[in-house]
Amino acid sequence: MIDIQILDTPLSVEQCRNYVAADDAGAIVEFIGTVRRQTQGKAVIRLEFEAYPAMALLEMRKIAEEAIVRFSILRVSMHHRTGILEIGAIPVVIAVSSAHRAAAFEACQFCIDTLKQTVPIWKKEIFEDGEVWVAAHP
Amino acid sequence: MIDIQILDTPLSVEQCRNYVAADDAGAIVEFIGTVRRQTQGKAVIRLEFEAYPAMALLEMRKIAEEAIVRFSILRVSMHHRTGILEIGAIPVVIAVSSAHRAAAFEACQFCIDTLKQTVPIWKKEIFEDGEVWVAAHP
Amino acid sequence: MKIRVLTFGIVRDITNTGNLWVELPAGSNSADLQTLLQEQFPALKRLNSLRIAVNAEYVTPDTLLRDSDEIALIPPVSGG
Amino acid sequence: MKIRVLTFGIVRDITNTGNLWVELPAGSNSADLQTLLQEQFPALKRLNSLRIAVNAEYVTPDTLLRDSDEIALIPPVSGG
Repeated sequence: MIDIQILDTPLSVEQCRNYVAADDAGAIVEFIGTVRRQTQGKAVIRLEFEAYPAMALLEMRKIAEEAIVRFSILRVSMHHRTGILEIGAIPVVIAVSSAHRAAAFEACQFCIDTLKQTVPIWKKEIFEDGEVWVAAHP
Repeated sequence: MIDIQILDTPLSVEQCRNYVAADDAGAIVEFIGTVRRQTQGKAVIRLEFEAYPAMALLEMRKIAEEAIVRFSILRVSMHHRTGILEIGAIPVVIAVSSAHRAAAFEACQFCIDTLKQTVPIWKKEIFEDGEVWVAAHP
Repeated sequence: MKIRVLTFGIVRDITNTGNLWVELPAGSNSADLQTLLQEQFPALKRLNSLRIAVNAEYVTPDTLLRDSDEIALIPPVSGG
Repeated sequence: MKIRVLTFGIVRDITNTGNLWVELPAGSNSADLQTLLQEQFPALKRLNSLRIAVNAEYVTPDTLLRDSDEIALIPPVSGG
């Protein structure tokens, strides 16, 4: 069972957890990304996330499907935020449930690692003296 | 920063997450144990958890301190439940925050793996036809 | 054929539009589109990567394009 | 000396009490206590493990016991 959402409103970690909770689950592992106040020693004012929604939803679903095939997990919920995010806000939540905990840890880490490689979402860091699209340039 | 609690009331995942949230954190990883409706193919009616509280608190704190030394993490919150738990209830929550996600995953898994080895808490599984202290016998 | 190309992130900044219209010979493939755009916008060559998606899927350079496709330029992603 | 031993889980079931009182010679160590209790309650020998904690810390078999210590028998743990 897979729940994929891209939202321009604050994410609910509880909603992701409630989705993956199941009577057969002994473990839930959640990854929650949060906006840091600095990156590489530089103060961040805010982040802006932009998505290509139709494709991002498809790519996120592929990741969740692969996680279910590769690991022995029950349910996956992946929510990603778009728009302006202040320090401490949550750009991404990934929740995974499984009978046993090792699979949930592996699958959750696989989902966030792969999301960062393949899902068409872009992050702009806004500093006091400028802004930069993350990872765009060498 | 370390938050260790043993409680005989329902655990709050939000409380653990709020404790570890920090402006320097880019990642929070949470492990949530949940009571499965079956174990080794046998239907579970409920679980009962008993702790040696003074020692369990000390052992949990040792684990959190070691996690902070070994991994590059910011804060740890570990809550464990005692008493009677029905299917779906949460015996344990571990939340870890860090600047980068790999450390949070490693540390969270270390905490739950070690908790299961060293912390004096005991789980009794209650079945329709009897009950058993988990792991007591070969 | 005239195709519409969706742009995002730094590619939208470079091209200064979210909808780029491009004239290509019929039978052009993904690599042809990329070459044309990199000539028109040399700043695209300086990106860490630039992938093309057709109908919301990453495609290989030899993928043929049709003017009915939804085509997008995907600069290095940085979600999460 | 007379020492009090806290019991938990299956050890409490085996000994039928949460507070076991044991008479030991002064100078006895953790191994002596374990031996005595396993004689008194043979079912303890069938456990996967049985550790002794003194003042809320696991101790080695040669740790000397005092009647002022808080002593506990720790059967295999199964938290989480």
